[in-house]
Amino acid sequence: MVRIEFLGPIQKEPLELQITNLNELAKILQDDKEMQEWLTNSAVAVNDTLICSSNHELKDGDKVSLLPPVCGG
Amino acid sequence: MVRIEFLGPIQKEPLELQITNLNELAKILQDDKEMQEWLTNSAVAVNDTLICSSNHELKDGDKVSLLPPVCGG
Amino acid sequence: MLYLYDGALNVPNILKDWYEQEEKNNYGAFIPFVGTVRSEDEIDGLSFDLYEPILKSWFKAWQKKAEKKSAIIKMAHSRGDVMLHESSYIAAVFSPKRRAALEFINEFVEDFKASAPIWKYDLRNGNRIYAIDRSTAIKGSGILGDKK
Amino acid sequence: MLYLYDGALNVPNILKDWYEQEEKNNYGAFIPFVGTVRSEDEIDGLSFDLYEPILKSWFKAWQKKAEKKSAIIKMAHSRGDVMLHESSYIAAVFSPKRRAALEFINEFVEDFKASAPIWKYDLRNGNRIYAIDRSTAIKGSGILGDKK
Repeated sequence: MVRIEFLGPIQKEPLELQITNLNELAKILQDDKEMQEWLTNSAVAVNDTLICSSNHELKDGDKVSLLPPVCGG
Repeated sequence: MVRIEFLGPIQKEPLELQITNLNELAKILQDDKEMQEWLTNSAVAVNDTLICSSNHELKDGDKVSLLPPVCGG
Repeated sequence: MLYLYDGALNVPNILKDWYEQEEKNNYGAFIPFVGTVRSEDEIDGLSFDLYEPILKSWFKAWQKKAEKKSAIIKMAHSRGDVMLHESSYIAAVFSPKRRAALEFINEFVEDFKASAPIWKYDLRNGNRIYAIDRSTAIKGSGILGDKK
Repeated sequence: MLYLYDGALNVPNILKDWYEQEEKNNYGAFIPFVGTVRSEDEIDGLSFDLYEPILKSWFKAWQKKAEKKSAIIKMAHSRGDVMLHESSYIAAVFSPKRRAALEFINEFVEDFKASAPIWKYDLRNGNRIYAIDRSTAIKGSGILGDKK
């Protein structure tokens, strides 16, 4: 299982999914109307490292985090 | 009379001179061997305002200051 | 070092501590940047969420950059609510040289704004409203978006 | 405001005073630059001469520039001797906005180094030696030099 966490202002409970790469996650989340805008403006981290390609492979126990636009300071 | 002051590291007592512009001051100071390097690298203020031309006129009571290279901080 | 606090920062104390930690270490320049909550758009204050694991690795990468220039960086940030005229952020560089210090604090603060995983909310009439208009998508965002 | 002190600056106190003077005045960014005497070339410390009339008018011109950007500046500097690891200089900007503050402190400190009528001496074995190699001729210097 892969755990999906939604950070900051994304008001969504974590998911546990049986997926093997980020493209599969993209398809699942794109079906959720409330997620569509977050998907276009959020960055993705796997095990707390930012990832820049949706082809990234996932394995059992991985944690995927969605990071919406930031504004520290 | 015009008073000439030498600031910071220029080790020279103030002068009182009967002059009417900075060119006259330049000629007098150029005769002083110890002043020659200071003349090439010092800025000049008249009554505490920096001046950029040696044609600047002087009148009785004016104060001329020589400011050698600076390094604050 | 990275310091996270609940609520507003005690700016004089933090600056004193940091100065005293480094004053004998032969840094010629110390430049803190202090961010304070401004009264604008009728907010009562701001509130912050942080994601610590990525914040810490982001900061660690900057510590390494600083080390290469013989400099060090320190940062303090608030979690939760910070009211008007209170401070939520301090970043500081200590460097042997002035020029390098000025450049470094500039780059550090700009990247902080663009990349540090911190989310800002306006506090307004008891509500906590995500400040999306002032927020910046992290580089590489959108890889899960619809490609059609 | 311009503050001149005999000997080293008490950096924590000055930063605390300045912060508290302005904390309710709605400046989003406060950036001090602190200059500390480094141990190098076996000096025992530094010493400073200031020429106050022109220092004050130079500072006043920068206050006006700051005002045009809705910012304010403060500066503290030592007169006389400042020993190793003591601080001799603080410049600070308070500005509504981050970007303007970072640019302003940069320009201000660079012009300070090039123009402020302050002379620096190395203290070495009881001697006070003018630091001519690190000094900068003020813009417009040399008008009394030999034109031949």
